[in-house]
Parts: sequence; structure tokens; C-alpha cells
Amino acid sequence: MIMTMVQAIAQALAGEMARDDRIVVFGEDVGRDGGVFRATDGLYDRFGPERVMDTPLAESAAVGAAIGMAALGLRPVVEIQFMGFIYPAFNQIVSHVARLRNRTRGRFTAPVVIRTPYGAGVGALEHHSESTEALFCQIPGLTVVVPSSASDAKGLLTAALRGDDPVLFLEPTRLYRAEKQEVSEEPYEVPLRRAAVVREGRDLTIVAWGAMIPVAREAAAAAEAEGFGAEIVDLRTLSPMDRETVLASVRKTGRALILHEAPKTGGLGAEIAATIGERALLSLNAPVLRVTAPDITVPLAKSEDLYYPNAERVLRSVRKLMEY
Amino acid sequence: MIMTMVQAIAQALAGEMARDDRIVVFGEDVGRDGGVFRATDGLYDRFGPERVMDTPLAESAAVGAAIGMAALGLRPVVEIQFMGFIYPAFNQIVSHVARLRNRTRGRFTAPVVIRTPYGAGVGALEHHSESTEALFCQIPGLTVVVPSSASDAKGLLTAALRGDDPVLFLEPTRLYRAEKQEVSEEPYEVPLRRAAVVREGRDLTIVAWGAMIPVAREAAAAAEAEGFGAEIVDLRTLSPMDRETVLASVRKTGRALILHEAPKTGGLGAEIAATIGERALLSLNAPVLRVTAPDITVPLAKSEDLYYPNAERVLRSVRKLMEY
Amino acid sequence: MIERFDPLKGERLRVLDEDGRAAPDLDPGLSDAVLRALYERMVRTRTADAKALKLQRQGRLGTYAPSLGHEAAQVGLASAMTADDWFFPYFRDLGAYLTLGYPLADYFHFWMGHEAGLRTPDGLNIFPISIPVGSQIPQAVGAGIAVKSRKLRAAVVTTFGDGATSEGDFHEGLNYAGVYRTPNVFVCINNQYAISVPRSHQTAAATIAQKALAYGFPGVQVDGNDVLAVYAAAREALATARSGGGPTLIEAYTYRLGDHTTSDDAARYRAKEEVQEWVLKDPLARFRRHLALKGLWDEASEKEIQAAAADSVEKAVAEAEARPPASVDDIFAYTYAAMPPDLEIQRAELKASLPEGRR
Amino acid sequence: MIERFDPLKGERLRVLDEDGRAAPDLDPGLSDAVLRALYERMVRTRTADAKALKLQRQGRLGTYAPSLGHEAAQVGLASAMTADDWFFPYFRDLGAYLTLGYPLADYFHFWMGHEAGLRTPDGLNIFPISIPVGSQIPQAVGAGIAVKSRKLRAAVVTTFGDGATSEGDFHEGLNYAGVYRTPNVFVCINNQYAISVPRSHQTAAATIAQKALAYGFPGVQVDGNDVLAVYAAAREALATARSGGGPTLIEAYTYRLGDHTTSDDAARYRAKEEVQEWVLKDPLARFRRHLALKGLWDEASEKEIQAAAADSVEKAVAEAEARPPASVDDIFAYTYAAMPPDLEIQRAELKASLPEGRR
Ligand SMILES: Cc1ncc(C[n+]2csc(CCOP(=O)(O)OP(=O)(O)O)c2C)c(N)n1
Ligand SMILES: Cc1ncc(C[n+]2csc(CCOP(=O)(O)OP(=O)(O)O)c2C)c(N)n1
Ligand SMILES: [Mg+2]
Ligand SMILES: [Mg+2]
Repeated sequence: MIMTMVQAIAQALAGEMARDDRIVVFGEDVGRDGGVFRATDGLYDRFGPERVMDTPLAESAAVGAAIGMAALGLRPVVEIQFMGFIYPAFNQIVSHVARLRNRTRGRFTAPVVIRTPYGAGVGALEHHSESTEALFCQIPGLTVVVPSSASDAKGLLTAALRGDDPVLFLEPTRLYRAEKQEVSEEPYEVPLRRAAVVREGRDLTIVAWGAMIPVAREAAAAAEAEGFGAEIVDLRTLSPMDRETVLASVRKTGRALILHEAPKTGGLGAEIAATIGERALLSLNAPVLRVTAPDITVPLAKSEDLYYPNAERVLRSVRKLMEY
Repeated sequence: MIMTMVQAIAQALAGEMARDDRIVVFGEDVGRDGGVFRATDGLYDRFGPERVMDTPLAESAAVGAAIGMAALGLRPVVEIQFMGFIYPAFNQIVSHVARLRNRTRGRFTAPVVIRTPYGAGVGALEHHSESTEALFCQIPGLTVVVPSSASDAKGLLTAALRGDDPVLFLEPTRLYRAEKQEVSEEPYEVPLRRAAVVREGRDLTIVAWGAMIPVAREAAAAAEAEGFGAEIVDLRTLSPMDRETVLASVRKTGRALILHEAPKTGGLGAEIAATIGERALLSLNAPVLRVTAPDITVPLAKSEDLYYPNAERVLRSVRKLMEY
Repeated sequence: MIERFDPLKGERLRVLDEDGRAAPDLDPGLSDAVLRALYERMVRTRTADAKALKLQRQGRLGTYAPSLGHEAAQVGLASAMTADDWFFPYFRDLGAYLTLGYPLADYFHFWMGHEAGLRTPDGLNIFPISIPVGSQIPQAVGAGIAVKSRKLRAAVVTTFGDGATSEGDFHEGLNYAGVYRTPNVFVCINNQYAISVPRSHQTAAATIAQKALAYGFPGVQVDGNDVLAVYAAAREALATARSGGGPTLIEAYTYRLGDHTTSDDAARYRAKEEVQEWVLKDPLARFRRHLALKGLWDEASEKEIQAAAADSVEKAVAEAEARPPASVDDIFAYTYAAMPPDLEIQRAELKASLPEGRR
Repeated sequence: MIERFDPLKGERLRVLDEDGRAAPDLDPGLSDAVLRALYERMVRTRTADAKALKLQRQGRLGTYAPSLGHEAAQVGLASAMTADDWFFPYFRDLGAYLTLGYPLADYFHFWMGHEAGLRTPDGLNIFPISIPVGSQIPQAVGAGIAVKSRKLRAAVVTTFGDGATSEGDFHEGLNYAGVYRTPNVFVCINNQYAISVPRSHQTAAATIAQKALAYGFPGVQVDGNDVLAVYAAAREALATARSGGGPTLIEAYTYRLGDHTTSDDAARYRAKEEVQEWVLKDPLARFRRHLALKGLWDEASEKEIQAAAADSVEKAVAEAEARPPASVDDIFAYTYAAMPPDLEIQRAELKASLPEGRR
């Protein structure tokens, strides 16, 4: 069936809820309203208020409660309305969700899926365009996933719902309805912890994820016209990271560019560049470049185009790499 | 006068409070008790309960209130009792402290200093040994400082108290009373945003900060015995980072090792390694290595020695670098 | 007066009945000029609000949170404040902004997607709009601590919705205020919904006002569609605050007549009949009846007021739209007090990647 | 019974007077065997607690939070629980742990610095000790939601200090519990201090119990040094929870007789006289008087009880100390359900850097 990413997400939730009655969807406006982006549309009518629960406006309690629910055998899926509002729950995530298995030596686990829309590019209000995935990629125990297409979104979310680890599932707002795609109606998994080479190329590797994949594709097409073959690695699971796929590509192409929407300093691009420098230095024909947002707060709608990387900026760095 | 780091911190606070009556010290047990580490010892008696305020047990409110206090002309210094308890305040830090200047185009600012003990090595309870500085080094607008000696602690804190930016001031618990040092009783500043070369060497550069500086020194002495001259760069201000000092050292030595106590993935070492790879690639004679804790939760007291890097582990990496 | 209304007994402060008649013992006794001014502010609020919705539909303004139905609460509250008081607003406070003298052009400018609109003009004590729900509350308490410590004679007002009362920051902030006896006035605009979540699902407490009992200071529920009730409660709470009597929680009981924001469709989660009931309680209509009873309102004055409001709103739109978009320099300049060298490099690189006209 | 004590009127539930006489209308009417068991648990708690302090001074145990003075609250509460109930403890809950059957050796093991001690034995429904103050409260509420949704007949108990009531998580958790009418019993161990901060500076509310009014369910203050009062209140609240009647907040009014932890020196912030007053209210002494009045206690039985307690505590210490330290495998193994390849590499590297005996 042809559908948008947000529809694919709703379908993954519905499919797994039908299969596994331990799954409970939990969050602000996820019930009767179906979520402010409609990612939980139809679930309330189908599964009822015991399994699709509107919460009071309190993110720390939502995640905290999910831990208790999970430890007692439910499978809570918590929606945080925007990534910019996940911070009140930060303590529960860092101090508890991520480490419950470790601190109880496996007696209790918290297989909680925290879903949240993220990223700039839709001209939203202040605090609605955050892209702070790197904050969560340094927390041992947490799995961080970002889909870049409707079909991946469904398969990755399904895998997250079936897994035994807590997962932060980041949904690029910009891609929610950007395009429609054929997505199988059957439930299926796209495995976690595996990156995908979504475009092959000989000359350089672009590592990206989420809403930057279309930007990478556009840049790659433009680079092709200039004679440069860009390979694109879609990381998909940001943490734990599939370093092997990234390294294999860079060893082949000898050049790497990391593209992300978050500010440069301390972004996940640093970890990827460091890994390449550590484990593929001798394959490199040029420095690893990062194309990112600048180290500033996301500007509001009218200037956000200045903020996030576009194909033009990627292309400039591609040329730099190739001319090095 | 000869004193410990924690005494130097108390002295910096006292000195600046005497100079600037806008400074207010604020936090759990900072008053009559003088702080659980005695970092605010004597302040309550000297400056009274209006300027040394015990707070109810609520970190988000402490930081949130500091913003309002700062905007109305006070200079609040908030103590968070341990870094592991800063997360409830994360939203106030990320969404407000760091960006008040930007979101009001300079009309309001939040020159708040948030002090907190951090790091492992004292056999403390669960959640008392965190070292998550990298979380804060990706937040535009925030300055992150870590002293490695009593005299730097005093000077850097004094500079933070006199500056106009919000500062997260991380105090390595392991160094609080590790050694005594001559510290001038006069107020003085050690400038923010400037790294220091604390040991010179020709063969490789070790970048470190805080409690890892003594470890780096010990390793450097051992390396010297093996004929390798290690230069040590003490970052001091982690963000905004003094990249020039790091790069100058690496360009000279041709080899770099980053040493931190936080887990490897997503730690600040990644940013430093990426910067070196980006801007000093051709100077490198070997890959940039990171000596860090593993990507796991800090273990409790009886196994924490397994966790944080020691001189032996650094030395192994020095040999790797030199033999490359 | 506040203490006469016990939220645990379900008592609610109300000055005007539905017909606009004032209860003599509660009437704040405002002059005719002030009464007229209150009404004009409410009309201007409604006019500007409607305009914002229109601009949004035309793509000239971004996602917007309308104030329809909240005019009495917003204007009543802000009209009781003085220029020395501080205001820590939330995102649905248009009437308070206008009443306090914030330029409407700036307000529109912000909602059009420019941070510059959040720069409060010098001399106005208004903090920027807080979007993360409840997060402004501890900040307002900190301001209260500063007012106290600097021995200023001012109160600090903060507004928030019924949904915000569930956030930890609401609790931590009010608890601090009780402990430090700060000069704060906490105003909960209880409009019965937090997006789709009804008030009854937000908390099991019968009223928001009674939550003040947890913090050791008074709480009162007032009819939020009654501008005089809100004014009277606010005036008393502000006076208490300014004179060292400590904080108050005011719950303004009202209803959000519009959608949550322009991205919302309230029809998905609430019944037409319910909305219709509240339309009949329109705060402007009730106050108009009061003015008419006092001989302060007629069709002719209404026309004038409407025309003046429309005119000032149009001017503000024109002014906001005439402003240039933020430059690269602007979005970089306020990150730190002094720009670090790396950021200068990034700024230069960004400029180099942009066409001349968009730097 | 709980509803008979209104916290707003300063009423506190108490069964035993200082002389150990029970109020007939409030006495929970326990059998002699149970009364003796309550006392034995309190003695064992005190013995183990004193031992932990001793071990700490000898460097055989890490920073420790003593329970001295809290025995009645801890034992009274846990004795009212059944094996199906869940417990979400905080860091000062020794008596509850022992009462619920948690092996003392494991408890010591944790405080000696080994995570393995936090692994609750299978079959016991006890969550790990929560150190970040208040953070266990929403988790307990989630457990309550699960109990309800899975239609189990169980209550969920969580404990926390007076300081914890200032945290956002306290508020958010209790508010959820009210909204979902979960089977939770919230027990605040109000020991008058949060480290150095006195209760009066923690909140301006006269009691902690009255904070329940903010969440729409009952709150009651009980004499926390009266094991029968705590037991009676807990039994009622637990029964209410298990039968779908919703949550209750119990404030156990007591006093921390020792330092906050072994790193603390309480003499810095509180007067000897104050401590002395509370020493006179020792919960063990009071209950002993009660037992004596009932002919259930004499010097001989005391000796036996003390000896048995000392013996079991010594055995637990020996057992805990005999355990090997955690291996590298152990500290890596529980990070994820399945170990990622990078972590395997890190583990191998770490092992290679360590001497044989420390891997
Ligand atoms: C911390 C946080 N969580 C979620 C949101 C998304 N959000 C914006 S407004 C809103 C509802 C607010 O309801 P209420 O407090 O009653 O104010 P109202 O909109 O009704 O005026 C929500 C959930 C947010 N802005 N901040
Ligand atoms: C979130 C958080 N902040 C600070 C601390 C440090 N801390 C540990 S115990 C404590 C005081 C707790 O007081 P209370 O809740 O009354 O419990 P009590 O220790 O008196 O039993 C503090 C501040 C912490 N553990 N967690
Ligand atoms: Mg509302
Ligand atoms: Mg206490």
C-alpha cells in the first residue's frame, strides 16, 4: 500500500498491538486525538483507553511510569510530543530506562520504546525543531533509531517493539508526509543496529540519517553530474552504531563526509569521524569532513533555512574532498 | 597559602561574594552545612541566609529560579550536589539557561554558574560517579569548565563568576582533596576558553582534563622512561573549546591521544579526534587514539577501578601510537 | 476577599452575573474610564487574535495559539499590574501582552517566525514567551527571590494552562515560592483542555486552586470569563505580594473557544454542544452588558472601538511584515557574550555558501 | 479510619501513647505472634544498621545511610504488605527490606559496592533502591498502572523522604496516580530533615499529608514512631488499593536519629537537645512498653531476640564478604540484551590491560 511515514508508523503500532497485547501506547494526546501528527491515529478506537492512554502533561512521569509498566510485564510505547520536550524526562531516561537491566543484573528490564518527532525544516515554533540525538548516543544501554523512509520506519519500529532493549525512536518531522511510498501491509522487521548503503559510489562516502538522507541523495545526484560517485550510508540505528558498514564504505572510497542537522560540535558526526580516523586512517585520501548546522540554537521558521544543511552545502564539501 | 581544591573553590566564592554583592549561592545543603563537600564552607556565617540559600530538594527549580534571579540582576551560583543529579534540571539548562540571550536577542541574559562535583574514583554510591560532560558540550551558549588543580579551580571559577555567560563548572571529586597546593589568597582569574600545555614533549600529545591530568602525568613520566616525550594539553574549558592549542601541539608532535573518564562513544574525545582529523590530518603520523572508560554504566565502588583509565592503559596506547 | 472563597468547598469568585450585574460587595469599583479601557483592551485582543488566524491561513504567520475566550482573564490580570511588576508569560497571552504595552508588531513578528519579536522593548518587564510547558514557573519564582533580595516593591506574575499544573516545574516552583514567601502571583488559565486532554483527566483534584494547599499559601478559583472578578483577585494578590505577604495561586476558570493552535482540530475531541454552551458565556458579551447597564456602552461606541482596534492591528501587521528576515549575523550574534573563534569561522563559511541576498 | 484524621486540622493517627498503651478504637488487634514478630524485625533492623555503620568505619562497607529511628515506620509498613504487593524503595529502607524477606547478605553486598546486591531474588517484588531522590515514584505509579491493566490483586508501595516531596517526580507521579486511580500507597518517611535542610524549609505546607489534596485522594499523617499506627494505616491503604479504591498518601512522622549518611555530620546543623528529645521517643522502647504491658516481653526474651539478631547479622556479613568482586564480564554483560560487537571489542581490550587475577 502507498503511504506516508507517519501512516507507516501508525501501521507498525497497530500491527504489533494486535499481535502482542502487552503493548500499551502512552502519551499526551495519543488517545482520542490520535497524536498531534496522527501517528497513533485509529489506535484509540481500535484498542480502547486501556491500551491507548492519554497522559497528563508530564514527560518525566510518562517515562518513569513506563519503566514500572515494563518491569511488570507491559510493553509501553511512550510518545513525547516533540524532541524539544524530552528534557524533563531526561533523568528517567539516563538514570533509569537505560540502566535498569544493568543495575539489577538482569532481574528487571525496561523494554520501553520512546517515540518522538524530531528535526527542523517544517517551520515550527521555538523548541519544536531540535535535533539532539547525540545526547542519547552516549548513554550506555539505550538504542537510538532514526528512519529515513516510510518502509524503514515501519520495519525499524516493529523491530524496536519486539526487542528487549529500551529504544529511543526519533521520527524526522520533515519526512512524516514528505513523500508516499509502497509499504507492505504485513508486519515485518528491519533489523536494528544495521546501517544500509542506500546509494553506491566509488569516490566518497556520505554518512547520514533521517531527514538528511534526501539531502544526501540530492547532493549525490549533483555530484554525479560533476563526475563524482557518492556512496550513501544511512546509519538507521545511531547507537549502538554499525561501524563496520561505515568503515567498509570508507575503506572502499577513501573519502568521507558526515552530514547531520544538529550543530557540529559534539554532534554524532564527531564520533563517526573519530571512528574513521581511528580505524581507517590509512585508507583516507582526504580529511573527514562534517557538514552540519552551525553551533547555534535552531532559528525560528523564517531563518531556519540558514541553519540546516542543504544539498548545495554538501556539494561544496564534496568538491573540497575531491580536490584535496 | 597551601590548600586543597575544595578550599580553593570556597575561597573563590568568598572572594567574589565580597567583591560583588549580586552573587548569591544557592543549592541543597550549601548553607548551614557548608555543602556536602564543604565547598561553601563558611559562606553562610559570613554572608548570611539571604546570600547563601539552602533550597528545597528540587534541581529543576534551582536552575530555573537562578534564571529569573540572573535576569533580575543577581548572579546566582547554583550547586548541584553531584553531577548524577543534574538531569532533573536538564530542561532548564538546555531550553533556557543556554539560550536566554539568544531568544531575547540580548535583552535578557542568564549569567548563572552551575557548580557540581563529578567523576569516579572515590568509591561513591550509585549515580555519584558520573562524568557526562559531553552532554553539555553540544549545547550552544553554555560554557563548560573543568579544573585540574587547586589554583586553576580558583582562577577559573573567579573568571566564571565575573563573566556574562552561563557556565557549567565541573569539579572532579577525586581531586577535591587529593593534594594541597600553593594558591594565592588574592582574587585572580584564569581565563576561560584557553587550554594549557601543562607538560611539554616532542613525540605525542595527550589531551585531557580534570582528574585525568594526574593520570596523564603519571603515564607521561612512564613514557619518558621508555624514551617517549609526551606533551599534555589540559583543556580546562571544554566548551567552547580551545582548538588552536590542541592543534598546535598535535602539529608539533604528530601523534595524539585523548584521555577521558567518560565512556568512549559520544564522549568529548570524539570531538577532539574529529577536529584533529579535519584540521591536522597531514601532520598525523598515527591514528588519533582515545583512552576512555568503556561504553558501560559506571560500576559501583568495588569495580570502579576496572572502569576509569589509569596510567597503565594510557601507556599501552602511547606505545601503540609510537610503534605505529 | 480571596480568603472568602474556599476551593475545597467549590466556591468560585465571581463579580458579574451572566446579565452583567455586579455583586456590590465584590465589585472592585473601577472608574468609568478604566472600565471602558478594559473593554477596549478585550476588543483589541480579540481583533488581533482573529487577524493572526487569518494571517496564518494565508501563510503569512506560522503556527499560532489563539486566545479566543481568554480575553477577560488576560486583560483582567494584566490591568491590575503596574509597570514595576514582572510578567512571565506562556504562549497564549495576547491580551496580557497588549495590556502591558508590548508592541503588537513585535508580537506578530515573533509568531511570524522571527526571534527578534521576543526581544522585549527596554523598560517593559516581560520575559519571553515560554513554550516548554511550565518551565517559566521556577523562573518567575527566581525573579520573585530577586525582587525580595533587592528589596524592590514589585510582584511577579506568571501564567500557565491547566495542563501545565501536571508538570514537575509547576510543583517545584510553587513549593519554592511557599518556602521563600516570594512576591509571586501564579495564574492558571484553566481553559478545560490541554490540547485534547480534558481537565478532568489532567488531575483528580476537584479544582486547580486547591493545589495551593500543598505549598502553604492561598489559592482561589475565579470566574475567568468575568473581567472584574479576575481583576479583583489579581489586584488583591498583587498587593499581598508587593507588601511581603507572599504568593497566591489564582485559577481562572474559563474555556478555550478556538482550536489549541492552528495545527489542531478541536472537533476531533470535543462536542459542538459543549463549545456552544461556552460561546454563550462569551466574556466580551458579559462585560458589554455590564457597561450597558452602567450607560457606558452603545452601538456607536462599539463601532468606534472596533474601528480603532482594527486600525491598530492592521498597522501592526504592516509594520511586522515590513521587517527584513534575520541575517546570518543575527542568528549567530547572541549565542555567547563574545563570539568564540570557531563560531566566527562557521559564520564565515555559512555566509560563503549563501547567495548575496540571503546572508 | 484514615479519613478520621484530617491533616488540615493537624490530626495525626497514633495507636500507642508514650507509655505503650494502645487506643482501643484504633488498635489493629494483632495476634501475640505477630506483635512479637514486629518487635523482632525492629530489633534485627537496628542490629543490622549498627553493624553497617561499624563496617563502614572499618572500611569494609561504603557510604551508608543509617535507619536508626525509622524502625517502626519501615517494619510497620512492610509487615502490612503481602507477597503479591510490589515495593519501590528508597535508600533508607533496611527494615522494610528485612521484613519483606530480602537477604541481608545481598543488602550488605550492595552497600559494600557491588551491583549484584541490587539483583532482587526471584519471587520477591522489590525494585532496586532508588538513589536519585523521588525518581522511583513515577515508576511505582507505572507499576500500579500495570497491576490494574493486568487485573492483578496487588498494591504498589513506594517510600521516600520529606525532601523527596519537593521534587517534580513526586508531583507528577502522585498526580498520575490520582488520574488513573492506581493501586498505589505512597509513604513519606518524614524524618524532619533532608540532609541539613529542616522540614520547615522543605515546604511551607503544615503537613506532607495535606499534599494529597492536590491529587484528589486521601492523605494521612501517622506517628511514625508507633509501629501499630503505621501498620494500621498501611493495612487500610493497602486494602483500599488492592480493591480498586485508589491511592493513599501516608506521612510517617518520625526523626532521623543518626547522621544522614556516614559522610555526614549532623552536629553541624542540628542541636543536641533536639536529638535528645527524639531519643526519648525511641520507637523500639515504646513498642517494648506495649509488649510488656501485654506480658509479651521480659528481659530474658529480649536477650534471646538480641542474640538471634546479632547472629543472623554476623552470618550475613560473612556471606557478603565471601563473595568475589564483580568481573569484567559482569560489568559489561547487562548493558544490552545482546552485546554489540564494539562492546565486545572494548571488553577484550579491557581484559588484556588487566592482570590475570582482576579480569
Ligand atoms: C514540556 C512540554 N510538553 C509538551 C508540549 C506540547 N504542548 C504545547 S501546548 C500543550 C498543552 C498545554 O495545555 P495547557 O497547559 O492547558 O495550556 P493551553 O494550551 O490550554 O492554554 C502541549 C502538550 C510543550 N510545549 N512543552
Ligand atoms: C535528585 C537528587 N538530588 C540530590 C540528591 C542528594 N541527596 C541524597 S539524599 C538527600 C536528602 C534526602 O532527604 P529526604 O528525602 O528527606 O530523605 P532522608 O535522607 O531524610 O531519608 C539528598 C539531597 C539525590 N540523591 N538525588
Ligand atoms: Mg488548557
Ligand atoms: Mg528526610
